[in-house]
Amino acid sequence: MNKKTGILVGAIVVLAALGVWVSLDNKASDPLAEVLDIASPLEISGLEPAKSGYLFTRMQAAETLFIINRERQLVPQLVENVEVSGDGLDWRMDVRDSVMFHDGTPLTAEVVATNLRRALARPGVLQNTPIDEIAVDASSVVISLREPFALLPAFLAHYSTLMLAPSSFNEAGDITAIVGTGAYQVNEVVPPLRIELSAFDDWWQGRANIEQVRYLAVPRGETRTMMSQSGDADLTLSLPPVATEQLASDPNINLQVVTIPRTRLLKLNTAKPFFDSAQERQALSLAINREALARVVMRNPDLAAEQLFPAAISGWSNRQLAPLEYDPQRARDLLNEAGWTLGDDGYLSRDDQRFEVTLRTYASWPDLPLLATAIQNQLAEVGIDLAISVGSYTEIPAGHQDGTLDLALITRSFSMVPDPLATVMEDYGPGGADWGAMNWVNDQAFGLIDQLSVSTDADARDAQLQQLTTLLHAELPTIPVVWSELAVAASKRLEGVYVDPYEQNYYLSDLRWVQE
Amino acid sequence: MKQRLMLRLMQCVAVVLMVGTLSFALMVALPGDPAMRIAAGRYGPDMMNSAIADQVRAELELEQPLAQRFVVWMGDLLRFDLGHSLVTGAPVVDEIGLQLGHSLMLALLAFAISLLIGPTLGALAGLMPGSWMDRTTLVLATALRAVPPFVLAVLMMVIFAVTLRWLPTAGFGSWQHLLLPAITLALGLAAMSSRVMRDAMVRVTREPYFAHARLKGLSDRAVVQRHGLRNASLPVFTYLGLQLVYLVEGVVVVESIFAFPGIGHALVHAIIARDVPMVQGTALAMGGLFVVLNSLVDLGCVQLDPRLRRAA
Amino acid sequence: MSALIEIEQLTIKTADGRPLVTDVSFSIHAGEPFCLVGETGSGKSLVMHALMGSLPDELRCSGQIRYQKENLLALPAAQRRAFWGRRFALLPQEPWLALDPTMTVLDQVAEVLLALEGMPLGQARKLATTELSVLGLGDNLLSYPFELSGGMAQRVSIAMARIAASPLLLADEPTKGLDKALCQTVADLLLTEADAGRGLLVITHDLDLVAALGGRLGVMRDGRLLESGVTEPWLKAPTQPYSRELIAAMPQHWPRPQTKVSAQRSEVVQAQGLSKSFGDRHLFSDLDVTLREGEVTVVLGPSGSGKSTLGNVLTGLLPADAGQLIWPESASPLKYQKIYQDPPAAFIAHQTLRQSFDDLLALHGLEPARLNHLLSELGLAEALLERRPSGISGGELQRLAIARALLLEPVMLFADEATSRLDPVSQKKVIELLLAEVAERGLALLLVTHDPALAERIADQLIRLDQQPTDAAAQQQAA
Amino acid sequence: MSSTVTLPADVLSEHPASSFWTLSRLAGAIILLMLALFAFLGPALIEADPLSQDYDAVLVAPGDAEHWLGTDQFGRSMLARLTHGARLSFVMALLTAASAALPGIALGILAAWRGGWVERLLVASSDVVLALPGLLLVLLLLAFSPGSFGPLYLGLALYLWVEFFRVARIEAARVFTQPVVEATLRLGFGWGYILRRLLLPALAMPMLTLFAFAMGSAVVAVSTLSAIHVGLRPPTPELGAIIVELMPHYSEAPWQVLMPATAIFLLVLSLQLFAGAKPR
Repeated sequence: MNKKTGILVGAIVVLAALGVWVSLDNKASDPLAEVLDIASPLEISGLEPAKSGYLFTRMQAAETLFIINRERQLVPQLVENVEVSGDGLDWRMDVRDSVMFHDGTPLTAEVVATNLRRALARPGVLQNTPIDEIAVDASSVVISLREPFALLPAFLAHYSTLMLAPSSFNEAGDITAIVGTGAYQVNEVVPPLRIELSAFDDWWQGRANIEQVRYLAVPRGETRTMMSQSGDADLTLSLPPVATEQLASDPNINLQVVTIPRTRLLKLNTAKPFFDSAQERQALSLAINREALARVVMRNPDLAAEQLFPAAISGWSNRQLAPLEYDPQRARDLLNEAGWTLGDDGYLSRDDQRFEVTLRTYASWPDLPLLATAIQNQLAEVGIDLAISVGSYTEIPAGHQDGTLDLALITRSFSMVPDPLATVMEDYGPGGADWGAMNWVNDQAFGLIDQLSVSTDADARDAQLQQLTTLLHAELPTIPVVWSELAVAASKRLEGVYVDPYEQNYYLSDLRWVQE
Repeated sequence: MKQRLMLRLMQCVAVVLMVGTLSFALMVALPGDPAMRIAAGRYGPDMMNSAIADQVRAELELEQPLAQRFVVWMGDLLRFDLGHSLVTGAPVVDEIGLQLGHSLMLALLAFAISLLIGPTLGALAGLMPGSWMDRTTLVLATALRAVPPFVLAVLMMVIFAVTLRWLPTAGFGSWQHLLLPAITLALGLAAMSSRVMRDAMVRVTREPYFAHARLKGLSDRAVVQRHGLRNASLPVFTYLGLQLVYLVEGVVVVESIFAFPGIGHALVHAIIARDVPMVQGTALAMGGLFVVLNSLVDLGCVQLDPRLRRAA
Repeated sequence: MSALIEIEQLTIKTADGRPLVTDVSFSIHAGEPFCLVGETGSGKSLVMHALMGSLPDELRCSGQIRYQKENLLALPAAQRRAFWGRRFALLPQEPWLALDPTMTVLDQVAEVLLALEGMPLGQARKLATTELSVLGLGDNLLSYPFELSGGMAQRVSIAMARIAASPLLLADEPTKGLDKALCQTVADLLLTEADAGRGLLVITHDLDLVAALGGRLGVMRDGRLLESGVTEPWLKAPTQPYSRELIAAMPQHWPRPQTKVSAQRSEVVQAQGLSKSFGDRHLFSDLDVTLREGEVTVVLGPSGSGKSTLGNVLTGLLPADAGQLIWPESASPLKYQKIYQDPPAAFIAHQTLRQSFDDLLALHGLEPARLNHLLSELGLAEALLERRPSGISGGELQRLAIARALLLEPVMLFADEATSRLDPVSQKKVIELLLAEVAERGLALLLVTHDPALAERIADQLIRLDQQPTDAAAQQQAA
Repeated sequence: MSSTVTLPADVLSEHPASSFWTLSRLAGAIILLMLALFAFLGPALIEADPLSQDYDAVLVAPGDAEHWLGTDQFGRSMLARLTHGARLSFVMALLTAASAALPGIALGILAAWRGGWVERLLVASSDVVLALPGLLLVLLLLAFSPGSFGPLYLGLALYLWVEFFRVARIEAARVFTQPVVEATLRLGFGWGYILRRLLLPALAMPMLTLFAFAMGSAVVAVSTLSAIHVGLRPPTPELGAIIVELMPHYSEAPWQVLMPATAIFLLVLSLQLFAGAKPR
C-alpha cells in the first residue's frame, strides 16, 4: 500500500516537473525567432476564396485588387491608374508592376483576368455585379459592364476576388494551395484550425518584421480569453464582451476595441399579420430596451443601436435621425391602435389570434441567443408571446424562402463588400433577401436604391442616402437592436497593432516585437 | 477469441448500417430544404441565396424519390463513399482521416492517464473500505461525474494554463497540447473506473485466496501486488468497454473547447452546421473507434484472465 | 518427546464477552498428527486461528499458547505474523478457492520462497518445480487453478506448505468438498509430512480421515474440549456420550436397515436407454433405471461422473439426449421433489422461512397444521421459521427442505448430495429422516452420493457411474 | 485490511444483522429529501419569478439581502432559477432514467431468461446502440421537434438503456442459475413469483445505483447538449442549461456557475449513498 501511495506521489511529482520543464521550455526561446500566435474564432473551411478567402486576406497571404485603407477609403491595391469610360461601362486598370507571387512568378494582367473570371463563374458576390466581360490589354485588365455600376471597386475588394498564382490550381481548376502575393506565404494549412505562415522576402511593400505567424481557430470565447491571459496567443481576436473587463486590467495585455460596421437586428416577416404595418413594427422597436441589452449583453451601453447604421459607416449613419427609443407604454398604445388587445393571460390578441411568434436565431455568434432571451422578456412586457428557437443559421434563409419564418435575430455586416450599398441593395431592394427584409414592398426605397447604384455624383448620392436611411428608420423592415464592436487583445510585447474595423486585414506586416 | 473478433466485426457492420440509416433519416427530417442547407454550408450564410440552392439541388439530384435516394445513399456508404462535406466540399473520408488520427492520440493518452489515476485510487479505497480515503474518492468521483466536461475543461485551463502556465491553453501540434484535454477526459474516466476498482478490490480482499496469500507468509504489499491488483483489474477491464462510450462522447465537447481538430470537434461542427455527410462520417468514425477500442479491451481481458485465454 | 505446541486454558470471547471457546488445552507433538474433531460451530476453527494468530481483531483470547517456551498470545501481532509460512503453514479449506485463479500453480508455490526467503525468482521456480513434481504435479506446473481437480488443488496447497519447511502444519478441513475416495490419499499426504518430523494439526469432522491419520485427537463441542487422547482406542471405545454419537454417525457404523417386505411396488419412473452428454463430455449412455415406491436407489460415483445429471433427468428437470422415460400418467411434476446439496442455495435468501412456507401453503391451499405436524415429526422447532435461511444451521435447513418437499406429498424424492456438506451427526439425522419417510409414506428415494459407505448402507438399488471424470471438470467451481 | 477469517455464520449469529439504515444510506436519504423539498416546495415558496429580468442587478454575488443566492447575467434570481431548474431537471432526469431503466431491465431479464437467439439478438443490438454516438440519436429525435423535452429525453433514454440492460442481464443470469429457481419452480410457483420474490429484490440495489448514475448522466448530458446549442430553448431554467449560460461569466461570477453544478452533484451523491453500492 505504501508503494501505491508512493506511485501516486511519484506520478504527481513527475507531472509537476514536466509542467515546469514545459513552461521553461516555452519561454526560453529567442524572442526574435518567436512565432506570432493568433487566435480567432473563424475556422478554415477550405481553400476556396469564396469560403475562407477572408482568412487569407486578413493574414496577408493573398491580396485583392482594391482595399479599404486605414482612412476608410477604397483604394487600388494590386492595380493602379483606374480609368472608367464615359458611359461608365468599361473599367480599365493597370496591374501593378513588380508584384510577385510566393512561387516567384509575377502578377500579370492575364493572371488577374483568370482569377476574376474564375470568381465570376462560381457562386460569390461577383455574380451580383453586371460584369459582362473581362479582357486583357497588355498590362491592363479591362472589365466591361452591361450597365453602369459605381460599386465595382468595392466588389473587387471582396475576399472572394483575391489573386492567386496559377500554381494554386490543379487541372480541374480546384485550389490545392494558397500561393498569393501577400506579406506572408502559407507554409501549411491544417483545416479547420491552423495556418502557418512565414514572411515573404519579395513582398512588393517590403519584407514584414515578424518572421513566423501561426493562426489558430479557437471557436470558444472562453478559450480565447484564457489563451490571451496565459500568453499562448499574442493576438486574440473577437473576444467575448464578458472578457473585455477581465482583460482590460491585465498588465500583459493591450486591449483594443473598435466599432465595426455590423448590426444585430430583427428580421421581420412583414407578410405576417403581426408585423404587416409600420405601426406594429414601431411598437416592437419601442418595446426593446436597447440600452439594457447593450449594457448587459454587449457590455457597452454605447452599442445600443440608435439607427440601422453605426456611426462608423460614414455617409450612411444619419445624424438627423432621432435615436430609436425604449418606451413600452407607447409600444402598448401603438399595438392597441393596431387592434391588439391585452387578454387575461397578459398577452395580446386580435380577432382570436394570439400575438404568438417564434424567433429564430443561431449560436455561431454567442451573444445572439442571449440577446434573444432578453428580447423575449422585454416583449413579454408589452404582451407579445415570443418563443426562441436556437438552431443552425441555415434555418433563417430556409425560413425566408419557404415563408415559415416569423422573425429572426441575426447579425449583418455592411462591409463584406466595403461599400455598404452592396449589402443594402440586396437586403432592402425588391424581393428582400435571406439576410434582409422579408416581404417588404416600398417603391420609394427601391427607387432610391436603383439610383444609388449608378450615381457617381457625391451630392446627389448624399441626398439619396439621407432619404433612404430616413425611410428605413421610419418603416423598420428590420429592427436594429445593437451595434457591434471588435475586441482585440494583443500581448504587450507586440507593437504596431492596428484593428481594422472592416476586418479585411490584420496588418501583420506592421507588427513588431517590442525590443527590450 | 476468433469468434469474439467475428462478433466485433459484425457489430461494426451493424453500426455502419445503423449510422447510415439514421444519417439519412436525419437528412430528410431536418427542418428546411436540404439544398438550402448544403448551399449555406458551402458558401457561408452571408453568401447563400436560393439561386445557389437551386444549383445544388440540380447537382445532387435531390428531386429523386425518397426510396431511390435511400438506396443510393446506402450504396455509397457500403462502397465507403462517404460523400463530400457540405461545408468544405472536401471528401468526408479525407477530413475524417486527419481528424481520426488526432482523436485516437487524444483518446489513447486519456485512456492511459485514467488507468494511472482511477484504478490506483480505487485500489487504495478498496483496500481500506470505509476509510477517509474511500469516502474522499467517492465524493471526488461523484463530483467529477456531476460536473459537465466543459466546466472541468475550463477549470483545468484556469489552473494549469492561466494560473500556473505549465501547459498551453489550447491548440495542437505537440504533446504538451495533448496533456490538458487528455487529463480532462481522463478525470471523468478515472472517476468511474476508480469506483469499479474499489468494489472489485473489496470483493477480492474477501476472497479466500487473498486471505490465504497472507497466511502463506506474503507481506501485505506482496499480497496486493501479486494477487489483489490483477484480480481486481479484471472487472475494471471488462467495464472499460462501457467506459469507452464516455471517452468517445467526452471527446466531442473537450475537443471543441481545446480547439483540437479531432472527430469530436468535427461532429459538433457538423451538427451545428447540419452537415449530414460529415455527421455520418464522424459518427461512423466514432462508432468504429469504439468497436476497435473494445476489441483491444477484449484482447486485454484475454491476456489478463487465463480462463478466457485457455478458452480461446 | 517435548511438545511442539502447548495450548493451555485457551478461551476466546467476543467483544461483548460471549464465550466462543472455553478452557481448551492440548499439545501437539512433532511427527504425530493431532486431529480436532467437532461439528460446525464447535469452535475448532477458532482454536486453529488463535494458534495461527489470524483471529479477527474483535475477538479476545486468554490463556496460553506456547511455542518454543514462548507464549504466542503475549506477542505483538507483527511478530506473530512473521511466523506465517515460516513456522506455521496452513492448508486452507477447499484449496481450489484459496488459489489465485489468475496465476499459474508454479508461481503460486514459488512466490512463497520469494516472500519468505527473498530467493530470486528463477531459483524459487526451480525448487517449486521439484516440489510439485514430487507430489505428482509435474505436468501441471503451468496450469491455472480452474484446470485442476480438487485433489490436485489439495496437493498444490500441500506443496506451498511444504516448500517453506515450516515445523507445524495446520490443515483446515482438508477433505471438505472432496470425494470420499480421495480421503485416503489426503491422509497419506498428510502422514508423509508428519513422518518428516512436522507437527500436524488437522481440523475436521471427517472421522474416516481421523481414522486414517491416527495419532491423537481432541473432541470439541460448544467451544469446549470434551476429551482428548490417542485416536485408535478412542475410535473403538469412546468414553463421552457425544464421542459415541460421533462415531455412531459414521455410515459404516449405522445399523443395517431391516430388509424390506418385498411386496409388489408400483413404479414411479421407468427409464430405458438413457444417454446424456454435455458438449463433448460424455456422461452416460444406454442406461436403464426403474424407481419404485418405497425403494431407495443410490447413484454412486465420483465428481463429474454425471450422477446428479442422471437424477435431474429422472426427475424431469433435464431432458435426456436419448432414451425413453415413462412416468405414471397421473403424476404431476410436483410429486417429484428434489433436495439440494447446498441447503441455503435452495431457499430465497432475503425473506424469512415463515414467508416462504406461507407462500407455499397459500399456493397449494394447504393447512398450516400440516406444516406444524411435519416440523415436529422432523424434530424442528417452529421458531426456526422466523429466521432467514442464513440464520440457521445447514442440518436444520436441510430438514426444512425435506419438510417443504413433503408438504406436497411427493411420490419421489431426489436427494442430490443432500448430506455431503453436513457434519456426520447431521448427516445421519437427515438420512434417518429420509429413510423413515420412505418407509412410512412409501415414496421412492433417489440419493446421489460419492460416499460408498453411505451408499452401501442404505441402497436397495445401487447404480454406479464409475466413468473417470475429466480432471478439469471434476472440481470446476462455479465462477 | 479486512480480517483473514470468515467466521461461520452461526458463531456470530447473535450479532444484529446490519440494518437497512446504515449511516451513509441515512445521509443519502436526508440529502435527497432536502433536495426534493428544494425542488418541489421551493418554486411554491419563493416568490421571485425565474424569468423576470432586472438589468440593474446583474450578476449580483450571493449573500445579497434581496437575492440570497445572487442573480444571473440577466439579473434573474438565482434562487428562483435554481429551484425551478432543479424541479425540471430532477423530474426530467427521473423520467429519462425511468424510461431507460424499465425497458433496459425488462429486456435484460428477458435475455437472461430466454437465452439462445433472443439473448444474442438483444446483446448484439445493445452493442450497436452503444457504439452509436449518443449525440446522433438525440439529434435525430430533436430534428423532428426542435427545442422540446420529449425527443431530448427519449433520445437520452434510448442511449442510457443499454447499461441497465447489460447489468440486469448479468444479474438475472446469475439468479437464474441458482438452484433456488429450479427449486421454487418445482414447488409449483410460477415465473411471476420468481420475478417478484427472487429477481427483483436481487436487481433492486444494483439497479438503484445505475439509476442514480443515469439520472446524473441525463442532467449532465442535457447540459453538454446545451453547450453545443442542441437542446432546450431559452429561457427555460434547467440546471445543465443554467451552467452553460453562466459559463462565460466564470471569472465574474464563479459561485453562480458552481451552484447548479452542486445541485447535480448532491443529487447524484445522495442517490449513490442511498443505493449504497457502485456501478458494475
